[in-house]
Amino acid sequence: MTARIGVVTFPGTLDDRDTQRAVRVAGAEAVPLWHRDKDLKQVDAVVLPGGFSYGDYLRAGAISRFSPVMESVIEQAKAGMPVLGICNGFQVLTETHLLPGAMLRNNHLHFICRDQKLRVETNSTAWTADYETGQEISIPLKNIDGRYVADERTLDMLEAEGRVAFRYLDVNPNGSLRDIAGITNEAGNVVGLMPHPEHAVEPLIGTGRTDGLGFFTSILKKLVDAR
Amino acid sequence: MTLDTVKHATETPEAAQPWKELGLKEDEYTRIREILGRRPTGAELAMYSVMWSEHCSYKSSKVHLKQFGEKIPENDAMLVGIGENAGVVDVGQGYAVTFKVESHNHPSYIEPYQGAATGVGGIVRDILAMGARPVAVVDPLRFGAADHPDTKRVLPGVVAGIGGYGNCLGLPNIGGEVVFDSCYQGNPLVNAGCIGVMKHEDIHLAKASGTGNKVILYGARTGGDGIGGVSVLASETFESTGPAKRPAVQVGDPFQEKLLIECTLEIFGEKLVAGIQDLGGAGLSCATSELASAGSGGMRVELDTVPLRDATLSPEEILMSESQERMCAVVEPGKVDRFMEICEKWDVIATVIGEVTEGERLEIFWHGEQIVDVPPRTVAHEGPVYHRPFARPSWQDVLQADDANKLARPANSAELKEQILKLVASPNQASKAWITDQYDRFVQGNTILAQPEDAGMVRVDEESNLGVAMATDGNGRYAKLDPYAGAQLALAESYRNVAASGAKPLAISNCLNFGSPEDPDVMWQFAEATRGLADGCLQLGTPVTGGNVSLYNQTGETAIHPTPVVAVLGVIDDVTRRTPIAFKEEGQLLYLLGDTHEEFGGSAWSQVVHDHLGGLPPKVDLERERLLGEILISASRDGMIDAAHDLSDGGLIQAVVESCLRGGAGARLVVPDGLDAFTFLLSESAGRAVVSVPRSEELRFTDMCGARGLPATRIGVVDGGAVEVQGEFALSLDELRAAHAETIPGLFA
Amino acid sequence: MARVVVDVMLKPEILDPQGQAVQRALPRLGFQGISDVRQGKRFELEVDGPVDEAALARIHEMAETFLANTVIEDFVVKVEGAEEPAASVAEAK
Amino acid sequence: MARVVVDVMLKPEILDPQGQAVQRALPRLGFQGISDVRQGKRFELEVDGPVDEAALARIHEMAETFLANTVIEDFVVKVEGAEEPAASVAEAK
Ligand SMILES: Nc1ncnc2c1ncn2[C@@H]1O[C@H](COP(=O)(O)OP(=O)(O)O)[C@@H](O)[C@H]1O
Ligand SMILES: [Mg+2]
Repeated sequence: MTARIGVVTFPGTLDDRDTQRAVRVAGAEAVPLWHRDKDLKQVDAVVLPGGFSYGDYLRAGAISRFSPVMESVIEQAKAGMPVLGICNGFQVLTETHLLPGAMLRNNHLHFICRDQKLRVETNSTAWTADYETGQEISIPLKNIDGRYVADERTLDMLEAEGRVAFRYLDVNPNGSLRDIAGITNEAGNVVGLMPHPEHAVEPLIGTGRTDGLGFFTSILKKLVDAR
Repeated sequence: MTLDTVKHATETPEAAQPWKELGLKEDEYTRIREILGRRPTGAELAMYSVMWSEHCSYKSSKVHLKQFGEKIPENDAMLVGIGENAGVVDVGQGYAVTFKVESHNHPSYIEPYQGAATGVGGIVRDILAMGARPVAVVDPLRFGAADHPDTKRVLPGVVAGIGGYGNCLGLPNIGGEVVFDSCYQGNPLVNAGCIGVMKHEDIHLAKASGTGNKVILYGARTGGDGIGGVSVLASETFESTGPAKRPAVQVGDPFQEKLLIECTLEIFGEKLVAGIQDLGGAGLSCATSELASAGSGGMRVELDTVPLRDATLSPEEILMSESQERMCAVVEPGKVDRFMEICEKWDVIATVIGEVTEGERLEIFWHGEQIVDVPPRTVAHEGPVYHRPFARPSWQDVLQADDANKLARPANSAELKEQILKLVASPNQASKAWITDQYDRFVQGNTILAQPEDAGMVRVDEESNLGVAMATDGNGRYAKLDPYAGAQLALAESYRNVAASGAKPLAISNCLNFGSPEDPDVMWQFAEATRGLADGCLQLGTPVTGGNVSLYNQTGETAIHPTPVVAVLGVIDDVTRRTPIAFKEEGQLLYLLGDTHEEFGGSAWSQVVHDHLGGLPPKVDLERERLLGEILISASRDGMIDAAHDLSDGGLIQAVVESCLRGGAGARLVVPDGLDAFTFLLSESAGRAVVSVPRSEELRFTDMCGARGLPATRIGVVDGGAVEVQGEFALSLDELRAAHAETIPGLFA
Repeated sequence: MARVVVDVMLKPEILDPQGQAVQRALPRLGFQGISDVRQGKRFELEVDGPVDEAALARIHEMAETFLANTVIEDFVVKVEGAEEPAASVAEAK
Repeated sequence: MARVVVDVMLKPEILDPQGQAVQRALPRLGFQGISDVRQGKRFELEVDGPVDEAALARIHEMAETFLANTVIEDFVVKVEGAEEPAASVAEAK
């Protein structure tokens, strides 16, 4: 039996179908979850995909965070269930305070879509075990509110605890503090990042690289091993 | 306030009406009175005036557009032709593809962000209304001079608007154009295209049939936006202080449109609609009259049931409002509940506003009183038709006699090198990455090729790897020199771009951007361009499935260059065989396909180096284009080439530079016998492409070209870190990249 | 140094999707009784020198030509601390 | 019906690129003498019923949990027409 990975659809979510595909490509079962349902359908892990939930109105992720499905996700995440937030999903996770900090408008004020180089700074999270710590990968980045900010104390704490999970390499595309592209919670089960691993799981598609597949194989392995 | 009911109109035949302010001609107003046998009510007048406008009725262009239906090539692919929201073609395996390009030029000049954004929103709803899931967008754009201050206002806003809307909808932007020319200074062209995919059985049409079926309006509430001129009606018809003049600008809500897409697709999935129409220009007037006109019966609408954002709107204004993100569906009574449930699921407001009736009239009521009673065909499909006078402009001969081949050419290699560097860095030839990086090209996870490739390509089926490709092209400079040839060159270039990506061109859509039809010069350009395009499509076997006409693009007396933009759709059975433009593999051989003549009329070189426009555009040979296309497609399918790039503005050197920069490899070129370096590098002869051939495939490839009679000249090899033309000059990739990449951000960032 | 505030709001007849999204979310969050929400922009300008009539006239012009797009937006200029809008309120043109 | 305004601004220590972009553009447009620009959001709420203490307390809570993200933003709640901030936070008027 394979792992069941939930993929949440909020109104305005865009990358739900791609994320489901990425989950399938990795060999797991993708379970669609609807924002109005508290029921997580007994999934083993949840991905909050990218997009513009509620149009990014007010602030990215601000309205979605109050949806019924998030009540359950927050509860389960605190109990240890693996949760991955990609782009808009990461924004939702910071709005819920499952992850610290916040995302602001890119420093150049434009939406930016590019193939972005990252360094995986830790492989001791639920979603990065298949990478080497220090491994460099390239996956698509696409957002307008991608600049990670937190106060100095929080940033120092993240660094000290090894919770900066991904850092931008070559160029910092948006002015993120300390080049942070993604972070994890203390327990390593909740991870958020701005770039899009789900767009980099098949050769030919997008940038033609498969550097993002490791996110989905990592979680699959972890869940199957846990059985 | 007295309501101008049908009864009231009958009783007050002599009441003065503001038909002139609404843009109607006297004979048109007279005709409306004849059709109705009385004076129109205010609401009827509003409907006729907007539906008989140039924009909605195509009254000046119709007689010329007819050719697209008459000169139609044999082509099994066409499933739905001109006349519907968008044409539909068969791409195999049970899939159908619908696509179309539309203009949003004037609104984008007034309010660049919202004008462009709502342009994307409108074309996406057209595609959705055919029953398809929108899968990609493209955006052919034209602006005034790159260094003009107003371009700094317009371009960033337009780009942000297209990105802001398209990105939020989750539609990858896979292509388009950015052209600068001072002729577009007061008239930027913002065209937007969309591609949608469905199964054959899911095709939906805009018609209302089945007496008793319900008419449902769903999506955004109706507000006072985009009403513009119609508010004169309100103030003329009603005494005292009529509503404030309503804004002509519409504000888009892409989030609402995303919900509308998902909701509509779910409704299609359960086969709940009998007919469907998007609301675009002319709002409810257009949707109700077109649905009724195309259907078998009549329609009755209770206008006061329309959900409003602004309670002070008059019935005329409600009919005219161009509030975005709305659709109108015709639904059997037994399916209404389920329809409503799906709308509720997606937080989409839906309201039954009327039903299909037995008769043949479109009847609209306001608080129980009848304000419209018209035969819908006379509103929607039987508008005025003009045979506008046209004549070859007096200046055309002088323009053509001003031969670009006589312009001073570079005197030596150093000058040639300098001019090429200048060309590569010129706004029209420079990299548009600063613009296209503001568009999401990855969303939906099916993008095979996107900018800066020759054509955009998306996968349609994950199992079989079926895909579709699209390119858009148009060269106003060529069209100005010769509109007939210019339209064919636009077609040829777009066709070539699609073929270069490895896809087989199937059909086209177009967006015809011209000046005022009341100017016989402009009308001649239009007549020539449509004739050229229709003849060209017949010859290439690519039918016109639909399109859009935008007239009155001019500032004062001065019209823009005639700018027919052609979008070619192609199909590829296996996307893994697609051909990118990048030169990557050191040692691969470069072949130039096609013939090179001394052709500089309208060229990028003549513009950048001499600021000149004159002479004749490159010669068109559509048989050659077809042959070139076939070779490019076969070579891609059989793995004979690793890269291909079509040649267009900027000639061979521009293509080589782009391919080298894309792949990160240099090229060593040798000027072939019989050509001088200048002509070899910079001529813009049509029907050409450059390909990168693995050495192991050289013989097979040249044999194929030889056997089929396509000239293929070995011009060099992929090698090193520079573009070197033997005996002439070398330009390092770093130097080229800087020249190519820095211009646009330097102007607009 | 003084602070001048320019508030820019969409004209009342123009669709405000952001404000609407906020308003629709409120009941779900347990906040009742808010019948409409409009969302606009607030600019806080630090002005060197005195905020006299000339300065306000300049700021008004700046708001009209740059901070607001008067095709779709209205604006108000206020001197921080002042009780009344300092300069004019821009009306629909 | 009364109007309550909530102004939300980025905390002073947070980089505000929108404000900066505006400020940098001003001299090019011929506007001198503006030494800093910050750009924030303004919410206009139409409140059904009286705007009493209880209502303001609720709006304050709404601002704190929803309209502003207090990790990065400060906010001020004002009753339209009132001279003092009705319920103030962090920033002085
Ligand atoms: N506004 C735009 N939106 C999307 N893609 C664009 C836009 N402008 C240019 N492009 C893309 O940039 C690439 C180069 O454009 P262009 O030089 O016009 O191509 P070509 O000359 O081959 O037609 C193409 O992939 C084209 O689709
Ligand atoms: Mg090309």
